[in-house]
Amino acid sequence: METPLKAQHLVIFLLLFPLGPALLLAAVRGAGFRRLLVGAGAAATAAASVALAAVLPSGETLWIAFASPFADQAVIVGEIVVTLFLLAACRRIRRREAWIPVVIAAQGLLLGWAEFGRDLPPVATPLYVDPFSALMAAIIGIVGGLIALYSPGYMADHHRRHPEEKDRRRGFFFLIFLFLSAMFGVVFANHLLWLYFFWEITTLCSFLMIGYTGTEEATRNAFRALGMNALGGLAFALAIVLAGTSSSAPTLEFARVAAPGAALLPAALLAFAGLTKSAQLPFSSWLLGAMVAPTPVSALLHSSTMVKAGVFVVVKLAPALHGTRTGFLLALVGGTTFLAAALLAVTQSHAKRVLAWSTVSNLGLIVACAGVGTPETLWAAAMLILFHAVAKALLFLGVGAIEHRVGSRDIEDMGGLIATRPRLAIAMIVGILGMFLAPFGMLISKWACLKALADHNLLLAVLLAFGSGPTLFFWTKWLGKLISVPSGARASDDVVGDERLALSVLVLLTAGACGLFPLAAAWFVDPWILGLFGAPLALLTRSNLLIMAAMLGMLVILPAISFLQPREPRRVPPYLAGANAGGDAFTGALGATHAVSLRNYYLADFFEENAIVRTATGLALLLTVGMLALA
Amino acid sequence: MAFFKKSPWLLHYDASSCNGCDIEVLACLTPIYDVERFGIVNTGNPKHADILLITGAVNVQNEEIVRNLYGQMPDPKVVVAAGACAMSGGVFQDSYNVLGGIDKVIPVDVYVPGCAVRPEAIIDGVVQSLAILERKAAELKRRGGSGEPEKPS
Amino acid sequence: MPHLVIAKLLTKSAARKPSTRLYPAEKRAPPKGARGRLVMKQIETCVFCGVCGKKCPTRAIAVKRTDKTWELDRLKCIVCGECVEICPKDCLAMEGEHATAFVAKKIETHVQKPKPAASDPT
Amino acid sequence: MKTALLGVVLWLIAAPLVGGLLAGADRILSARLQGRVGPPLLQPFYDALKLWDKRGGVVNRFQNFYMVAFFAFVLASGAIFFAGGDLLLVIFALTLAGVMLALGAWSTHSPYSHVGAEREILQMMAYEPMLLLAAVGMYLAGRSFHVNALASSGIPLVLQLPGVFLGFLLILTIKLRKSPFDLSASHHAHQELVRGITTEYSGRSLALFEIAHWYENVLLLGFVWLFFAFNPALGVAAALAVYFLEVVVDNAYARLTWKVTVRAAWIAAAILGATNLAVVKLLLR
Amino acid sequence: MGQRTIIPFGPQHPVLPEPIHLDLVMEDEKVVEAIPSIGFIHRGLEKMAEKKDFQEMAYIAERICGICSFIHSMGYCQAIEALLKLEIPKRAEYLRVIWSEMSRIHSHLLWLGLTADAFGFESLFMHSWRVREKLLDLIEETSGGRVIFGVCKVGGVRRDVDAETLRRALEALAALEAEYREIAGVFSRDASVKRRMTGIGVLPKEDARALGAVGPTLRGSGVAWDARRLQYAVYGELDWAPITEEAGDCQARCLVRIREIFQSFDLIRQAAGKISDGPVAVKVPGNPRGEYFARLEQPRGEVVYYVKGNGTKNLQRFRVRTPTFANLPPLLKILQGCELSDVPVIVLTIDPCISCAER
Repeated sequence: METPLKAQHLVIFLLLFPLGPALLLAAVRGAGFRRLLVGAGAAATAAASVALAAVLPSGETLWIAFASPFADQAVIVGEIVVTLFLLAACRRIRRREAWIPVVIAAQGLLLGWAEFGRDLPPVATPLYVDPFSALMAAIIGIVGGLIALYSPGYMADHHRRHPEEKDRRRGFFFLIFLFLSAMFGVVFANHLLWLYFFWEITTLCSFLMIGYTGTEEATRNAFRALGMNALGGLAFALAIVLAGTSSSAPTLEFARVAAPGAALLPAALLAFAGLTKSAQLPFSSWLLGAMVAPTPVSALLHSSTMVKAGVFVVVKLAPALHGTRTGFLLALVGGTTFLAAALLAVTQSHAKRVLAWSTVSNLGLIVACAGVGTPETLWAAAMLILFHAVAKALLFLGVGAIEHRVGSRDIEDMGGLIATRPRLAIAMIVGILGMFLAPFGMLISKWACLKALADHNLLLAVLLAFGSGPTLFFWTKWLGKLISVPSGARASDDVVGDERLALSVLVLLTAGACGLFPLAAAWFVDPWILGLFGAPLALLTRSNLLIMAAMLGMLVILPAISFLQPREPRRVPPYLAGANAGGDAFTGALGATHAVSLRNYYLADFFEENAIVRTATGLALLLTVGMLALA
Repeated sequence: MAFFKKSPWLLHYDASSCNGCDIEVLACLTPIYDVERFGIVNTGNPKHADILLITGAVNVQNEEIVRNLYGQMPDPKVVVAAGACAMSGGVFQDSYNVLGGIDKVIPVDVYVPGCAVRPEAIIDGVVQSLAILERKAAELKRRGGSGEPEKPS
Repeated sequence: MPHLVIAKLLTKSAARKPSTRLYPAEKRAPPKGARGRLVMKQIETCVFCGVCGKKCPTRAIAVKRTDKTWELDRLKCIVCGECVEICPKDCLAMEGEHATAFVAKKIETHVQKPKPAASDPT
Repeated sequence: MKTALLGVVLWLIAAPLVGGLLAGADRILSARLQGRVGPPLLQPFYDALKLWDKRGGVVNRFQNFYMVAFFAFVLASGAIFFAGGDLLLVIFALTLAGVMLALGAWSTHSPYSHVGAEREILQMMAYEPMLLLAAVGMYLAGRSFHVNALASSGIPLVLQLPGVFLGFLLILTIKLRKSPFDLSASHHAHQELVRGITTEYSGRSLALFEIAHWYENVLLLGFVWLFFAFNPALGVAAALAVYFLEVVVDNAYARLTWKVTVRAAWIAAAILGATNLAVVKLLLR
Repeated sequence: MGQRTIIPFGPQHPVLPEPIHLDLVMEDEKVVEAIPSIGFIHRGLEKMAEKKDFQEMAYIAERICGICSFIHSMGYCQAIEALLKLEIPKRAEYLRVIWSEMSRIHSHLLWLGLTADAFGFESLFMHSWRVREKLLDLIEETSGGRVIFGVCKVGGVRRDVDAETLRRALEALAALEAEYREIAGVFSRDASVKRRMTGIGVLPKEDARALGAVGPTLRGSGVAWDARRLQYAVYGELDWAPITEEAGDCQARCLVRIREIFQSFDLIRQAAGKISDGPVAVKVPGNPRGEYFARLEQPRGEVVYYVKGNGTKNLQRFRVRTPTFANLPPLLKILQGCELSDVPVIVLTIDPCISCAER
């Protein structure tokens, strides 16, 4: 197949270009120059990813031949370096964690054997792009670019607030761009060894970033993340060993066709690796721990992109797993995670933990969709990835900005934000609306999902129905907190500078994704599904689109109408059982005057966190083991 | 239109009464008297109420609360003072802690005598207050609704 | 555990006529001896001794011997009936009917006409 | 298309009339069960018209927007339903309406509204699974998510989905705001929440709430009707019967707590709903 | 964080017909702390004894509370009569017992209704009050007032009840009892009612004693104390025993009251059977001097009237220790850790009478 030159160049540009800013940033100390570099690097990356989407011929998969032997050797050297680096980092482990270097070493040995001990045929096209990869690349380029743009301001503020921490910002920005490069690699790699290499780099970045602050807690959480991802890495290495034989090169090829028998096991192992990377139960705990990292890291690695690499690979495996018992169990792992994580999100008041559980929950849904693997569910999975990436990045960055203005990440401290910091509040509201409410993004995907599951997997449909309740609960109560207006609330400092730009663009993107999602579907997802299954999918009927558009329109028009009311109604203080003492203060017991104090419900004694974690982790563990055993 | 007459919603407040009138107010809601026949509902929320039905001699601690409740009721509204205490302080008028009738605090439209006031008398009083409510509603409409709420005298 | 225990009671109630007394459309005669309202039965025989006023726990009754007036402030009256019991001339009476509500505050005044004359019921 | 439009117009005009009359009948029936006479049949209309003339007050200028939005989305969800549209979209629009209502209560920063709002979304969390499963059940039995297809399929849904129907009746009690599940905005005064969600609403916005509730009731009865749509007349009779059954239940139960509500609704969804779905899936398809 | 919801529960609150304030400090809906604020119905009633004639005070004592009105006036009169060493006629004593038992039934029925409404069982509230109205008719027929009886005075009672009226009253009571039995059945058997009361607001026996609970609140925790055992009036001549329940929860307190209503029906029947003819009042000689306190059993529990006279027509001191006042400490104890939706139910099961407590 002939490759249009331009797209191929863009792919290689995306792979290599971020390394430039990465190396420069590792060397640069000055804040101004750093900002400039980050801005330019982010802009170029984003532009290239958009350009790639634009030039990619609709619906086609481009195979990119890359005949240079240097590339393969560079990858091998890189793998060795990464493994050695990780082993060296394990100096600081505790006794309980002694298994981690063992797993990493085992990975290395397996890989070494696959690489040198066996005679594998060369891979002709180590890279490829299909519409789904292009969509992923656009997400990484744009969202990743925006998060990078947001970071210098945030990190400067972070270090002002924490003078006790060592300033390792040079390393930080190096890792950010290194990570972007690796993510593009994950998305474009066809050669499994390459994919593994990029995969391991993301693990490395995540490990270093979680440990950024250098506190004891951060270090322990970093090792927990490393350990779990190393398990995934081991499965990955096994998959490579099994997938590559003397007759077939180790590529993702095996995953593109329904694979009975031998090909199922590598698929299951890769799916296992995907589960660890996307923090599915029973591995979710590392993602919660990862929330100690600076907020841009949480946004970039732990919600919008890196954890998506896990589900991305799982989605890629869908054709191989479709209709198998392994696929069924994989879907159940996702479904269980979806429900359990949603329940757990209800019990949290720490904003980043809520976001983390909701991320886990949404990734669970995507895994469930991939496990079922019908055109409809894959359509839903791709749309979920898109909406989630945009809205979640917005939410994380919003929480980061709030943290630096309000001084807290606790949702309870965000009361009245709409009155005190309207811009930030609107950013958060748009993000939250995008996450769960009709007619916005996520809900469209859920709608598609439920329809598909009703046909193909009733059990998952039931899990989905049950999970949607708590999802609604925890988002709505957060929303309620943001929009409640205490009397006498005054506007104060809102967002500034880079943060404002990044947040504004993300707000527009989220809104755009919600309003213009049919375009995204038509541009990327529908062609991809067509290419995958050879049959078009008409999920979005005209009448339904019309209804959704009408609902969206109502949401826009209604505020306008209600603010056009002829006269301001009489203002009265809230009902306080007659004990009003001006504004929303009341005369309480013993003659004391209290201001109204309201706390959301967390149902901690109803949804017992430990019990849910234990049960769901146990169940997911059983399912995961079953999934591998049945493969 | 005369819908105030057909749907008067009550707010009952006990501004330090002995309970005698209060249980008679509640008795009005129950099967034997059933004021829901007239569309009367005991709302329990000043913001939903049209009629403030108030019992008891106002004591010092209740003064502000009565004002608050009255202030939170949307216009048009009427006040019915039920029972001797609400009218004048009744048997407690001489006490050091009692201000006297409700009209010492907020304007009263209808006085309902009795100690304790009988349910029938309460019905009479509320029915009388409806005409006043209608009048106030018409007045409000005439002023085009832009006017200030009525100031307590 | 038993559910719908009240069902029998509800069914009976629905089948029966409601137990509501349709006041004010239908007025029930109050029981004999009920204390509804205090009335000045016959001002003619009143001797203006003022005992009723003195005995009244709420000082609702004012008797002015010089003007030959007997005044009742209904806002204060607690219908205890003490005055009725104490009246030496049996001028006062307790009626079963309750006193009606009123809009304007007023003192009920009864003046004894100097010569044979009817009472002034205002 | 024409019938869809007719459905929407009918919904917009007739639903509040029917809903108001039902509310009036509800109040009379309740009164009779309690041995009282009760209000006139048209009482709900009197109430709404009175509220319309009332000079409402607000705690802040945002709160009325949410109420208007609630009203609008209730109308929208009914419009989708009676135009014969997608059942899932009906549910999502209804959920959106519910969220708007809760947000309105939150916006006021008032203690009783706050508790009302929290309870409202607790209730939504309780009934959402069963509602979605009901839609899925109808899809499995009637082979479509579209109301018009389900209605014209001639399939006796209620016979295939008896469990789902029972579960739906349970959550219907929550949605109709009837005892034992009238937690967030009791229509009886004597509750710990004063009026919960509507505490801070007065005048026209309160009237909107009442009217939206009539609309909502009709829509929910529409769901009931759909179970019996193979015989439209029977469907209407069944919807009315269910409504009056709910009134009787309202009068025959104490109000339960939110924990019991969530548990009951989820257990119903898990046992009645899911089992029924499984049976339909295994036996009928 | 440490942020908690604080709800101003009252003074104006539909659940509380009377104003009292509680700061309910909550986490989710769990009440962590309940801090009361009282005084909204304080009318300075005891101090009025210094201004009012001791005979007039009977009217004021009756208006301590409009629900337990009769027993308040009866207790006050008993205390004064003791100071005056006044022997009142037997018939008056019997009539007092009959009226005080009627007042107990009326109070308990009222309570049953309010409790039903507190747990959202509106029709049960309506039916309780429907039945109660029939009793109020009897009270009005015999005493002249519906809730403020106004029949007790120092030296006896102000009016007699003729034999014919008493006979009709007994017939009516029998019919009433049959109707009441149905309602009592709902309270004691219905599943949803049990769900709202069983195991809620448990007051263990030791706590009930230590915190000084009285009345059904005490007896619901298994302590068999009833002030009527002091045999005031003619209770010594009637056959009865205090009613107790062991569980100490809301359900137990409810059951105590339910059974007490039946007991009151029985006591009225017994008293009406034993009543003898004769005068109903004696003349009051002079003014009270010395101190005394009378203990009686009200529907809500034991009440104490302390009177101190100095030989003038005004009392020097009048003090009432009302049952609700005694039951407030146990209430605050059992409110801790309950759910918001149980607050009204728990508050009601001590049968609070704020106007008693604050006077």
